[in-house]
Amino acid sequence: MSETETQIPSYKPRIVALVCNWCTYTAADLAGTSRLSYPAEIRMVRLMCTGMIDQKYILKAFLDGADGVFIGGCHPGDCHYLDGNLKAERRIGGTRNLIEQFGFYPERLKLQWIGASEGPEFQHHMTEFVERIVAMGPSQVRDRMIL
Amino acid sequence: MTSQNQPKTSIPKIGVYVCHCGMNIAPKVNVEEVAEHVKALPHVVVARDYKFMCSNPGQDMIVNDIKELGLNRVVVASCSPRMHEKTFRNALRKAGLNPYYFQMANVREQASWVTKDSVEATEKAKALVSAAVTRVAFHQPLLTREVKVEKSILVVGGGIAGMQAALTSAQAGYQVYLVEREPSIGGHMAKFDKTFPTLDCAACIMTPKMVDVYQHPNIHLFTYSEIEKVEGFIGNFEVTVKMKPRYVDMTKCTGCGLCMEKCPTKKITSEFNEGLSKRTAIYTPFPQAVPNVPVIDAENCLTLGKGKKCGVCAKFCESTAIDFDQQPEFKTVKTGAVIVATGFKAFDPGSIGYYGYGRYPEVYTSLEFERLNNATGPTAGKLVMKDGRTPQRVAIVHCVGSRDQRHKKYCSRVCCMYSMKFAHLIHEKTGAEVWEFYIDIRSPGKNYEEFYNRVQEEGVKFVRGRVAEITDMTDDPKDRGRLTVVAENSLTRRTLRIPVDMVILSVGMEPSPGAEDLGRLMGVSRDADGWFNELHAKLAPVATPMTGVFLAGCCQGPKDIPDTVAQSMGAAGEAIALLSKGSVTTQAEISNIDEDLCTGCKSCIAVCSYSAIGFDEVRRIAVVNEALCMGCGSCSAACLSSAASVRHFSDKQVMGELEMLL
Amino acid sequence: MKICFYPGCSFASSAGYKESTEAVCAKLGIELCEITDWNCCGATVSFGENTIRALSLSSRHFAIAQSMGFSEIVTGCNACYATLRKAVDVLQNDADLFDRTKHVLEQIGITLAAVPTIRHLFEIISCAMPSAAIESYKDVPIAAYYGCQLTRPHQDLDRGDHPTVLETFLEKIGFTATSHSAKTSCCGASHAVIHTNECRVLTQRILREMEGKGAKAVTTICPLCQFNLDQNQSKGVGTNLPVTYFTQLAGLSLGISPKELGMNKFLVTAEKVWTRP
Amino acid sequence: MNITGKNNPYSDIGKLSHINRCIQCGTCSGSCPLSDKMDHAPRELFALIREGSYEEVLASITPWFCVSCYACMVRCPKEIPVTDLMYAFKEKAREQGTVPKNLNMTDMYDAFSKTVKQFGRVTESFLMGRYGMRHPISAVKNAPLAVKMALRHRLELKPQKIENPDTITRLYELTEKGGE
Ligand SMILES: Cc1cc2nc3c(=O)[nH]c(=O)nc-3n(C[C@H](O)[C@H](O)[C@H](O)COP(=O)(O)OP(=O)(O)OC[C@H]3O[C@@H](n4cnc5c(N)ncnc54)[C@H](O)[C@@H]3O)c2cc1C
Ligand SMILES: Cc1cc2nc3c(=O)[nH]c(=O)nc-3n(C[C@H](O)[C@H](O)[C@H](O)COP(=O)(O)OP(=O)(O)OC[C@H]3O[C@@H](n4cnc5c(N)ncnc54)[C@H](O)[C@@H]3O)c2cc1C
Ligand code: SF4
Ligand code: SF4
Ligand code: SF4
Ligand code: SF4
Ligand code: SF4
Ligand code: SF4
Ligand code: SF4
Ligand code: SF4
Repeated sequence: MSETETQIPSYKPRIVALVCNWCTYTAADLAGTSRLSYPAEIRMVRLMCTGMIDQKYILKAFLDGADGVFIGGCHPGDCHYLDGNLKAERRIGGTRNLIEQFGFYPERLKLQWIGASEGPEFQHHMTEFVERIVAMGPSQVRDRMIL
Repeated sequence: MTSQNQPKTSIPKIGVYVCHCGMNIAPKVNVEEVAEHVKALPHVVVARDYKFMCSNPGQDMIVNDIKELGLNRVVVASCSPRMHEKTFRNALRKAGLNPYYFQMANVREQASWVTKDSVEATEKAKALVSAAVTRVAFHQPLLTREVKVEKSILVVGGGIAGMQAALTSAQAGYQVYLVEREPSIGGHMAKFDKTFPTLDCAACIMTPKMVDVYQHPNIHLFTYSEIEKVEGFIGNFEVTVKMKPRYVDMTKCTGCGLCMEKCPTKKITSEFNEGLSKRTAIYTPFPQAVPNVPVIDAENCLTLGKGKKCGVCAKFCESTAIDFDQQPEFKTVKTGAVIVATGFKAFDPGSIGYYGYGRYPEVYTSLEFERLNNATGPTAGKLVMKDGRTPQRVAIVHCVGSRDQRHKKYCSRVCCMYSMKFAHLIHEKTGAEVWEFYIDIRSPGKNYEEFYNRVQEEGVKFVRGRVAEITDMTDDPKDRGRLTVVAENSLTRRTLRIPVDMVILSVGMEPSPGAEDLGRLMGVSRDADGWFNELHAKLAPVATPMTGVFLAGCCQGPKDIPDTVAQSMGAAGEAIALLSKGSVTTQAEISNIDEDLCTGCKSCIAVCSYSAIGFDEVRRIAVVNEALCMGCGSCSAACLSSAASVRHFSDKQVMGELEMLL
Repeated sequence: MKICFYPGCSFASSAGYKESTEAVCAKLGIELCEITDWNCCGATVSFGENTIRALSLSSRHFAIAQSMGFSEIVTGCNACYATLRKAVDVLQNDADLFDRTKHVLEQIGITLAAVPTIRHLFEIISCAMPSAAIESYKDVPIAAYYGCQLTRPHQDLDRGDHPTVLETFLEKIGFTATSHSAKTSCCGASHAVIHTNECRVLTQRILREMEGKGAKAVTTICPLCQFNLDQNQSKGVGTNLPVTYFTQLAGLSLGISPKELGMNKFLVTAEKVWTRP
Repeated sequence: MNITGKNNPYSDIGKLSHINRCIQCGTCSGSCPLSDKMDHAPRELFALIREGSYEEVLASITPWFCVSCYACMVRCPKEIPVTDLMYAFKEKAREQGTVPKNLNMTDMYDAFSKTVKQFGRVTESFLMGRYGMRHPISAVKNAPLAVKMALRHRLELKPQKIENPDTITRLYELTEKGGE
């Protein structure tokens, strides 16, 4: 562990967040308007619903070098499209197994419900996720993989 | 298949505009550097930075560049697309370009405002803008469609909010359906005697309005009814209303009231009088009820609920209006827009043990007090204690259940004002000494502070301190039987133990029960406290994220009558504005199934929550019903053949963006 | 049933709490296993002095109880109950303080592995009491006094204001419970000896409320409450209410003699509780 | 000075940051049985903290009058752990030596603490004796009560102690400086 720490003192992880327009993206806007800062490593893609997240998006992100993928949607019952979030939850369970088969730690993929009014929660989860990924160190699978 | 499927013809020529947003983006994000950075990306023809992109000169800059440089794609790096996407799409439209050739990078909410370090913010902005540039190259022109709309409006909830929305809409010539779940319309305001700050009589305003609603030719009233099902979409909702059995035939009843007089079941707690009086099993909630047709409370009726032979009401009813065999009826109405006006429920203070509500008879809630004070209430408006005596000293306790993290953390906004209304009325009617215990007096409204001053001058004793306890423990034996209110006067720093005869708890507001289910039916989300979410706190306070559904009154958050009425008229205005053209534009971001790729596996059909995908048995492929599709993308994620995809969210577009972010 | 019992410093010298607890437990088949060589929990003093010390004083019992094979500690004193629960709360929620406490205990040769559940003797006895009482005292209205720290701050045994568990218990064992409003009003016990005059106002308010609402006697669940309410009446509060322990009333109801229950030790004599007219 | 600020030397007072939420409503003071005996109402201590007047708070007699009844804590509408803060103020005052002088209560606390340190347990009579040495008047006033107690066999004259009181003495010494 200490080895990794000394090896890469200023390790900046690469993280993408795939979030739904109605809840988590709105929460991110709220975090913005409330000036709640969080690590700059979070790069967000706005989708209409977590239910539209295809497994291949996640896999593509990891293969392109992401150290972490965060997925944010509405709390169960609050989905703008009724239950897209629940469909996403089921699908992402499967995606975890899939990325594990590729050699990525499933902990690098996180699904979290963040409601539209939860600006501080957004900040909290972003910070925590970045901390988690930093602690895990850079994803080395891609480098080892022969593509 | 449709014109939306045109292959892209031209080579992308992209213009990028980085906004300073005054001081909001620029000092944190180095906007020149960002613009410089993206110039190097493929297809970028021009990249500029400017102080306010959303201003007219900013938009003109885009229009000119499109015309002069022949741009066919535009990226604006500024605020959230939730704020200004429409603005810039319109600019493209103005320049003759399809508005979907546009992408926004949110470098304000996601970079400048939330990143501490300026270098990091700039780097993040570069990534976000680059991603937008990559994405926009894959954009396709999309067309929207015009759909005919139903020129009618459904209002849910018949309090002052719903009544006003119904009247305004009806006056504009629209057919209105007003659904109220209680036997009568009127809501909370019908329970009041006087209203602040003018102290005008509530009944004098309410009663004529209720009659207007009832008699208006354009308003169809469903009382004792609830929403059962909502289908369809903006402009074309189909709503099923469940009419609960009244056991009284509305068409026959003359409202003579004989049945109520004769009904032997007389000891049922009156909901309208907040439990302070009794009613019969067949009843109207209050004498001025609209419609003035009683209902039978089946649970308590001897015939219906207890299986006994009574039928007294039927025997006395000369119009033979009583019908014990009535069943629930369902009626489906077509409506273009919906206004939700389901109001609030008063907080139940029973859960605050130290206020002794329910334990000490002389501790009242504010709504109980409204009835006590009302000329049509249980005491005919005489302010007396349960034993008939006139109180000598009364305490009013502010913020009960509000501003309290254990209960409701928000301020309920009306209780300061109605508390002072009570203080004035008690003082005027009984001459009793009134003590008001408050944390802060919140009186921000026209003539509200003046009302506070007036009540102060009447000699009401204001104590700045939240009440710590209400007890019947006394220090002085001669106060036995009275209540003692314990509070710190935070201005003198003394703990007061004031013996009083009556205590009124100024309870706050909470969302009306059933709001959760209704929200689900309507597709309207609620905030952490349970109030319905408006589309935008400042710019769209009556619209909801569900197009075609609007909010009025307290269902959106605590407010007083003037604000409720203003919002109701606003909601009616929005609904009218939406429907007046006769048609609405549908969204372009809907699912599209590529016939050549579809294998007919039906996975998409199984996941679509809107039943928007049908199956073409001849060609054995899935087909999207564009009128029903909401664009959620569940089908595209489920489709293993990459046949289904939502327009504007194609794999190429999303993955292109992803690639540039990493 | 075996329970791990923490008596606390005031238990033995209290007015019959020890005698009645032992007698009632014997009758109910409850075996009191006293924590071996227990020490003072530090009461309200230690937490205001030094958090680690307070935690260590309490945790010594946690470790000993565990080595005796118990995961639950029972105490009959509200102050001990509150102090031990506070320690449990802190240790469960603060890993750093847990480690530091553990470290201190290691140096006195004790291993702290886990924290127990803390329960009040009242919970145990009220569950174990048979509902059909042997003797009935329906004509003796009793005011139940909970004191502050049974229901506060946790409010999990019953609500913080106007709880009812003790009344239910009284009715179950054959007494009549007086309804009154001083159940959880603070009597100032821990300051009573030093700030006699200040605290007398509090005790006076409580006792007068009880007597005013028709109580003939009081029952308590804590030696400090008992002592404070009892002794203040000898100082001119103006009431005459014997202050019993709930275990003594349970004992009477089970047919144990007042003497055996230590009911001769009160400052306000209690004959009227058991004397039949 | 920001309550949670890095350069606030008092920021280690337990749960201090909760005070930011206080709306000065007075529920705590109104609930407090001994508020009138305190030099500041509990509420005022929080206002003083926000002013930055830590010295005044840590020299106040208020925390020493707190009897831990928890009435304030369960009622505070902002869920501020008032009682816990009282403990934290006392601990900090002790640590930095600003415990109010000439206060009966602090003497009692000392007597209590010394007794536990020496014997591992407290015995009321012994504790009162220890306290009485510094407060002879109080001792005299309480003498009649002591006699009554003795007559009812409730006065333990021999101090109770644990088998090996040295352990507790050692525990006291080990924790002298917060367990380091
Ligand atoms: C004690 C008290 C005193 C007040 N005094 C004043 C005052 O003096 N001046 C002032 O300006 N304001 C006053 N107010 C505030 C005032 O009551 C509100 O502003 C006003 O009543 C809000 O009207 P509304 O129509 O939004 O809600 P409501 O009056 O609550 O009406 C909502 C209606 O919707 C119905 N409904 C609810 N759910 C459904 C459903 N699912 N389906 C069908 N129908 C449903 C309800 O039955 C009800 O009829 C006072 C409030 C209180 C608590
Ligand atoms: C310091 C300050 C900070 C505020 N901050 C906030 C905030 O953070 N959030 C918030 O919600 N609210 C805030 N407000 C309140 C907010 O400013 C008002 O609610 C809002 O601006 C009102 O808009 P308006 O259009 O009614 O009035 P105005 O903004 O005053 O617009 C009136 C317009 O009419 C024009 N005009 C006036 N007379 C005539 C005439 N005779 N003929 C033609 N034109 C005329 C004026 O030139 C002006 O352009 C703040 C107010 C102040 C003073
Ligand atoms: S139901 Fe018959 S008796 Fe009753 S009010 Fe109507 S008409 Fe009169
Ligand atoms: S049948 Fe029912 S409603 Fe009619 S009079 Fe009898 S009890 Fe009343
Ligand atoms: S309006 Fe006044 S009484 Fe009501 S919650 Fe707000 S501050 Fe409290
Ligand atoms: S005038 Fe403005 S600042 Fe003053 S109380 Fe009213 S809202 Fe607050
Ligand atoms: S999931 Fe894809 S392949 Fe299967 S029917 Fe739907 S569109 Fe066709
Ligand atoms: S995008 Fe959503 S609503 Fe549209 S067809 Fe696909 S699953 Fe159904
Ligand atoms: S009760 Fe809570 S919010 Fe009110 S003054 Fe006390 S600490 Fe502050
Ligand atoms: S816990 Fe302390 S500060 Fe709080 S009310 Fe009780 S005595 Fe007062």
